[in-house]
Amino acid sequence: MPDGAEHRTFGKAGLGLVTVGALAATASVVAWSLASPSNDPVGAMVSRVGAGWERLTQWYAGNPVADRPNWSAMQVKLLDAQSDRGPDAMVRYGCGACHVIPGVAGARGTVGPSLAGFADRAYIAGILTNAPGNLQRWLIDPPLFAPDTAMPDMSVTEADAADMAAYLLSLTGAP
Amino acid sequence: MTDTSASDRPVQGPVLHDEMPEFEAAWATPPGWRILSSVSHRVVGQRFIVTGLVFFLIAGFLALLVRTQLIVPNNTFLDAETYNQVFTMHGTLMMFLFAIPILEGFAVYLLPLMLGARDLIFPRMGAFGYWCYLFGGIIVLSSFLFDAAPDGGWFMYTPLSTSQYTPGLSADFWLIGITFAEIASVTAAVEIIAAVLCTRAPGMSLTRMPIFAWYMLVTAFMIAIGFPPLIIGSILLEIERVAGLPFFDVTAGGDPLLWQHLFWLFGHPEVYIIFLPAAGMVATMLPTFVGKPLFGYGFAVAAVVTMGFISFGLWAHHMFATGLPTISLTLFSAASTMVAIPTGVQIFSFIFTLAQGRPRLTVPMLFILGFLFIFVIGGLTGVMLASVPFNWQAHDSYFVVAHLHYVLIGGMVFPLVGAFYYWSPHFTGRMMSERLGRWAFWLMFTGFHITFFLMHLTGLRGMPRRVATYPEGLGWDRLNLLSTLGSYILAAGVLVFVWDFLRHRMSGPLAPRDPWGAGTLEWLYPPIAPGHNFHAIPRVHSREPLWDQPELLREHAHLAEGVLRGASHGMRETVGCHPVTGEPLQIVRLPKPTWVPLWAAATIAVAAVATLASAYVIAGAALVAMLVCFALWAWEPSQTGETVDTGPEGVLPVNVADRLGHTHIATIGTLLVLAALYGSLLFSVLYLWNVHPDFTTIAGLADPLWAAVAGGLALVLIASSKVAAHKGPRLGLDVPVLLSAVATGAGLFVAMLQIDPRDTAVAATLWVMAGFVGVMLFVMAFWSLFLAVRKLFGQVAPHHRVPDLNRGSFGLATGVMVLIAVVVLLAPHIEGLS
Amino acid sequence: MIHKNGLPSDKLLPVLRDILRPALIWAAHFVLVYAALSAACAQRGLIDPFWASLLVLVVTPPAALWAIVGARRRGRSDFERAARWSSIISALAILFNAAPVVLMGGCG
Amino acid sequence: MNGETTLGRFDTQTALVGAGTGAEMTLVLTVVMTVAAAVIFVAVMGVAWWAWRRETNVRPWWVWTGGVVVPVITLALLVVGSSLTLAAIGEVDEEPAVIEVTGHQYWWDVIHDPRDRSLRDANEIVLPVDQPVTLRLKSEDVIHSFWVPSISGKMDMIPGRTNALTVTATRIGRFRGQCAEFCGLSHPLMAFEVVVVSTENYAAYLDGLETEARDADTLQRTRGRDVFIEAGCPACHAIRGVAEGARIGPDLTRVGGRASLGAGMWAMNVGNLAGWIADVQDMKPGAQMPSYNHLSGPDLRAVAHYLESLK
Repeated sequence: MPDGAEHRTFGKAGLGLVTVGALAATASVVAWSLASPSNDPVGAMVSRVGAGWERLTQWYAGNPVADRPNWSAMQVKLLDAQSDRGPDAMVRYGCGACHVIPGVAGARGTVGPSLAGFADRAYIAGILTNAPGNLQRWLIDPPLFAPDTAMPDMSVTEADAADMAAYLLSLTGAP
Repeated sequence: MTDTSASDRPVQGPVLHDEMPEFEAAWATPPGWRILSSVSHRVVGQRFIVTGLVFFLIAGFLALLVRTQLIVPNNTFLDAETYNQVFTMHGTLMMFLFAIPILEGFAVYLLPLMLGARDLIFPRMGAFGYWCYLFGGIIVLSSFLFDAAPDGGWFMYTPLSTSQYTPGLSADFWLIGITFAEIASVTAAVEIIAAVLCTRAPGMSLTRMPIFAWYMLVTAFMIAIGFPPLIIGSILLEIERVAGLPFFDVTAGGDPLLWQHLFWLFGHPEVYIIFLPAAGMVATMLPTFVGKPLFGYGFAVAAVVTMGFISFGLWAHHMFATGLPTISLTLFSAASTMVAIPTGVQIFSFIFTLAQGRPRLTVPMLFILGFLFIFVIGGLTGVMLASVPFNWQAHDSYFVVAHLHYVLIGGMVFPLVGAFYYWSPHFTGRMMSERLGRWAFWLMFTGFHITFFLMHLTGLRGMPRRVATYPEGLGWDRLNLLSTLGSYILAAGVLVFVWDFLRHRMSGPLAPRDPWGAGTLEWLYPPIAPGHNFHAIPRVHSREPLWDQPELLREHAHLAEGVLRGASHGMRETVGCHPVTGEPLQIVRLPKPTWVPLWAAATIAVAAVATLASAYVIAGAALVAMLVCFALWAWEPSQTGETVDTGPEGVLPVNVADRLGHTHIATIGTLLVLAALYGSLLFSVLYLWNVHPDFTTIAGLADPLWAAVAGGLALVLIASSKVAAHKGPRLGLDVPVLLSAVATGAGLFVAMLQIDPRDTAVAATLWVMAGFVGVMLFVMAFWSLFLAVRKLFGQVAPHHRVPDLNRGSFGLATGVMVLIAVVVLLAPHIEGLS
Repeated sequence: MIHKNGLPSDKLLPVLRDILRPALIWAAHFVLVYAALSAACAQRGLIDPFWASLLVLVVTPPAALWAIVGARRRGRSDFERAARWSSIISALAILFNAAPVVLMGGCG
Repeated sequence: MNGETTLGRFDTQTALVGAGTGAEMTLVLTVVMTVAAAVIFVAVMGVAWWAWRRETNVRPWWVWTGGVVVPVITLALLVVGSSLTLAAIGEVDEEPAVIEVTGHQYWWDVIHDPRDRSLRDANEIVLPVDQPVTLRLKSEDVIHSFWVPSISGKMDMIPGRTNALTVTATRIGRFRGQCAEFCGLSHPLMAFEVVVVSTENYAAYLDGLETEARDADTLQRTRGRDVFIEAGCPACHAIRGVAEGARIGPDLTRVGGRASLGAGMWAMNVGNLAGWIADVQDMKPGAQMPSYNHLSGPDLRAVAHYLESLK
C-alpha cells in the first residue's frame, strides 16, 4: 500500500555504484555524440562486431570466407574499386538529384529511374549490357552511348566511376 | 498524521445509501446514455480529464513521429508537408487540447470537494465548456480526414498563415477549432473564479482555503486576461483570410509583428497558466507525504499572485530576434529574469516543506521529486534565455525545444502523472500500482533526460527547430539518434502509466478512506464515488480539516456534522459564502441534469463547421439557434427571496441580489474577459497607429457628429440600465435600455460608415473595435428583450432582482466601452495626431 | 515559527489589499514604461527618447516606494507575511523595469 | 572552389565555435551562465537532499535567502552582464560596409553595397575578415531568420521591415547558416554559406561581381545559353551580359562558382544542376521555380553544363 517507507531500495553502496555508473555512462555517451564523425570508436567497434558476426555466420553456413573464391563477386570486381566509397562519390556528383539510390544520403530524385536492385538489371539505360566495365564507362560519359539522354557527363574520374559502379552492382534485390 | 494511532483511524466502508433518499435522489446522476445530460462536476471533470488524456496520447504519438523522422539525417519517413502538419498538431494539441483542459478538469473535479461545495457553482456552464472543448478538438483533429491539417506551426505566424501563403482550409481549421475550444477555457475560468470565491464551506476564509484553490484562482484570472489576446488575434486573422481586410498586410499598414504581440501576450502567460495548477497539485500532495502543512502558505500565495502579474510582462522575450529596439529588449530581458523570484520562492517553499518532516517515498512523491529536478533545470535555462545575446543564438534552435520541454514536462506532466496516482481512488475507488508507478517514473525520467538534455547541445550546435530533415555531418546525427531513442523510453514510461490507469479500474486494490492520510476535505468520503458530495457541509476551522478536526473521520462521512443536512424539496443546493471571510451568505440553487448545454455547444459547432464550409446562411441560422438555447437556459425564475433553514447556520436567503452574490461575481469575471478582449483590440489599434504613421491618414475619419451622438446615447444606456438595476424588475424599465442600446449601435454604425476597412490596417481594426462594441450592445438589447419577455410571461416576481442587477453592471461596462470607442474615433480629429 | 490561520476574518480584507496592491502598482508601472518606450522608439516617434527615459526615471522610485509600504505591515500571521513578500517582490520587479533606461542610452 | 563540398563538414554551423565577434562574446556569456546554472542546480538539489534527510524546524529566512536574496543578486549580475555584452556586440570602430540580404521562399538574395544594385549574388555571402559589416535584412514574402551560429546570433527578416545586424568575422573560412524561422514547406532546405576571406580577396571578389558572365565557349555551352533564353529562364533569373533585370529568382551570373546549389543544400556540379532544373519541385517542394521536365535530354545537359561553367 501507499506507505513507501517499506519499499526496498538499493543499499547505500549500491546506490552510489548506480549513480557513478549512470554518470559515467552519461558522460561517455555525451562525449561520443559530440565527437567528430571521423573519430568514432563506438562506430568502429560496432562495425568490428558486425564483421565478426558475418564471419561467424558464414563459417556456420559451411562457407569459409578465405578458402573458396566467390565467382559472382569476382565478376563485379573493378580495378581498385571500393564499393564503400561509392555512396560518398555519388553525393559529390549529385546522382541523388535524379535517382533514388539506397544507401546514398538524400538520394530520392525522380528525374531518372530508381537504382534500387541495380545489380539485377540486364541493361544500362536500355543500351549497354549491365557489366562492370560498361557501367564504369557509362558513368564517365553517358551521352557517348546515348546521345539523346538527359544524363549529363559529370566529369567523373575513372577511379570514382569504378567505386560508384562497384557500389551500384552491390545493390541487389527488389527495390 | 502519518502515525495516526489506532483510535484515530478513519472509519472504513462505503457510504450507506438510502440514508437520505430525498437528498440522494435529487443529486442522482442520470442513468444510461442520459448521463450525457449530466452537469455534475464529477462527471464533467472526469470527461475533461479523460478527453485530455486521449488528446495527450494522440499528441504524444505525433511527437514520436517527429522523433522518428529525425532519427537519421535525410530521412524520408515523413515528407515535408506531413512533418509540418505533425509538429503543428503536436504543439497545438498539447497546448490547447491537453494541458489547459486536463488541468481545468482536475480543478472542476477537485475544487468543490476541497472547498466543501456540492457542485461547481455553474454546473451547466461547466458542461457547456466541456462540449465546446470536445467539438472544437474534433474540428481541429478532423482536418486530418480532409487532408487539410494545419501546417503553419502552433504559433501560426503571419504572413505565412495568410491565405496568400497558406491557401485552402488548413489554417481555418486551426483558427476556428482552437477559438471554439478556447471558449471552454474561458468559461471554466469564470466559473472557477466564482466557485472559489463564492462556494466554500462555512468558516473557510481565504486564509484557510486549500492552497490548490489559491493556485486555481490566480490561474483562472490569468486565463480570463491571457486568452483574449489570442482570441482577438485569431478573429483578425480569420477575417483577413475570409474577407481580405489587411490587419497583417504590410502594403496597407498592417504588421506581421502585431500577430506576434497578440500571440505571445497570450502565449507567455499560457506557460504559467499550465505550470500554476500543476504546482498547486504539488503543493497539495507534498504536505500529505511529509505529514506537515505546506511551509510558507503565505509565501506561496504571495508568490503565485505576483507571478500571475509579472508573467504578463515578458511576452516579447519570444520576439528578441525581430529587431525590436535594444531598450525594449532590455526591458523584457529584465522583466523575464524577475519572474524567477516568485518561482524560486515556491520551489524553496516546497523544498523546505520536505525538511519539516519525514517524507514518504510513494509514487506521487517520486513524481514530485522528478518535477523538482526537471523544473529547476528548465527554470535555469529559462533565465539563460532571458539574456538577449544568448537568446539570439538559442532562439528557435533545439536549445529552446529542450528548455520548453523541461518546463512543460517537468513542470506539468510529472506533477500531473503524480496527481493521477494520488487522486485515482476518487475516480475508480481503487489504488494504482506502486510497482508499475515506479516503472513508469523511472522510464519517463530516464527517457526524458536522454531525449531532451541532449537537445541543449543539439541547439547550440546550430540545429534550428521545425526542420523536417537535416543534412548529415553537421554534428547533429548522433545527438538526434540518442534523442529519438530516449523518446521511445519516455513513451514506454507513459504507456506503463496508461496501462496502469486502465488496469487498476478493474483489478487495483480497493482504496481505504483517506488512503494517503491527507488533510484536505476531498478525502472526507470513502473514495467509492457516491455521485454526490456532502450530505451535510462541515464547518472548517483550519486548512487541513481532516488533520485538525479528527471528529470528521471518526464516524461515517454522511453522519458528519454540518450545515444544510439533506435536501429541501428535492432541489440541488449548496452554501454560498462571503468571498473573503467564507461565512455563509446565501443558498445557491443548482440546476438538475439538462440537455441545454449540449444543444448550445452543438449549435456553435454547426456554426463553426458551416463557416469552414463557407455556408454562411447555415452559420447564421445556427447562431440564432444558439441564442434560443441561451434563452432556454436562462428562462427559469431566479428564486430570489426564498429562504432555507440550514440547521447550524440558521436561515439563509436563496440567490441573494447583492454585489457579492455568485452571479454578480461571475458577471464581473465575464466583464473581465470582455475587457481583456476589448483591450487587445485597443492595443492593436494603438500599435498599428504607432508603428505605421504613414498609413493612418489614408483611411477616412469617423463622422465626429454621429460619434458624439453615440457617446451621448451610451450615457443614456448606462443611466437606464443602472436605474433598472436599482429600482428592481419592472417591464417599463427594460424599454429604455433596449432602445438606447439599439440607438447607440446605430449611431456608431453611421459614424463608422466614412471609414473604409479595406483601406488600411488601422481602419480595419477600428471596424473590428466598433463591431465588438456592437456585439456588446446587441447582447444588452437581446438581454433586455429577453427580460421583458420573461416579465410578460410572469417568470419574474417583483423581488427577483438578480438579472437586472447583473444587466446593470454589464450595461455600465458596455457604455464605458462605447465611450472609449468614441474617444478613439474622435481623437484623430484633434490637430496633430493623425 | 509562523502562526497560521492567525488572522481574524475581519482583518483579512486590508491584508488582501496589501497583497494585491504592490502587484497592481507593478502592472501600472510596467504598462507606463512599455508605453513610454514604445512612444519614443517606434516609427512614429511620438516623444523624444530623452523624455521617455526621464519619465521612467522619475516615476520608478515613488512606484517602488509605494509598492514597498505594504512591507511596513507588522504581524506574524502568514498572510501578513504574504503582504510583505508581495511588496518586496513587486518593488524589486519595478526596479528591474527601470533597468533598460539605466543600462541603455536612447533607444539603443 | 568546390573541391570540398559544402556538406559533410563538422563544426561549420555551431554556436560553440566562434568565428565572429558576436558569436565569440556570446560564447563567453554562454559558458559563464552554464557554469553558474550548473552550480545553482547542484546547490538547490543539495538543499533538497538535505531537506529530505533532515526533520527540522524551518526558518522563514531560509526561503528569503534561497528565493529572493541570492536570485536577485544573480539576476542583477545576469541583466547587467548580458546588457553589457549586448552593447559590446553592437560596437564597431570603423564605418561598416553594408550588405543587403533579402529572404525569399526558400533562398537568399545578396546585394553587396546596396547603393550599387548591380553587385548581386545569391545564397553565398562573402565577408572580409576583421572588418565590420552591417547586414540589412529584409524579406520578400514570409518571415525568415538569418542565422550563422559561428559568426553571430540570429535576426529575423520580416516583410515590410529592414532589420540591421552588424557582424565582424574573425576567422577565414566557410561557415554554414540556415533559416531559423519556420517559413513553409522547404524551410529545412533554406541554408547558405558565409565565406570569410582576406581583405585582398574580398576586394577581388567585389571586382569580380562587377564583370559580365563568362562567355559560352563551347558548342554545348552556347546551346545551353540559347536554351536558357528560349525556355524563358530570364523571366526570373538574371545573367549579366546575357539576360539582365529579372529579380524573382537568384542571380546566376556566377552560379557555377558557388560551392552549393539550392541554397546551401547540394554540391554545385552538373549532375545536381541537371536534376535541379528537371525536377526542382521534387528536390525543394514549394519552391517558386517550376520543374523544367519538358526539356529534351541534350538541352537539359546543355543548360546544366552552361550554368556550371559560369564561375
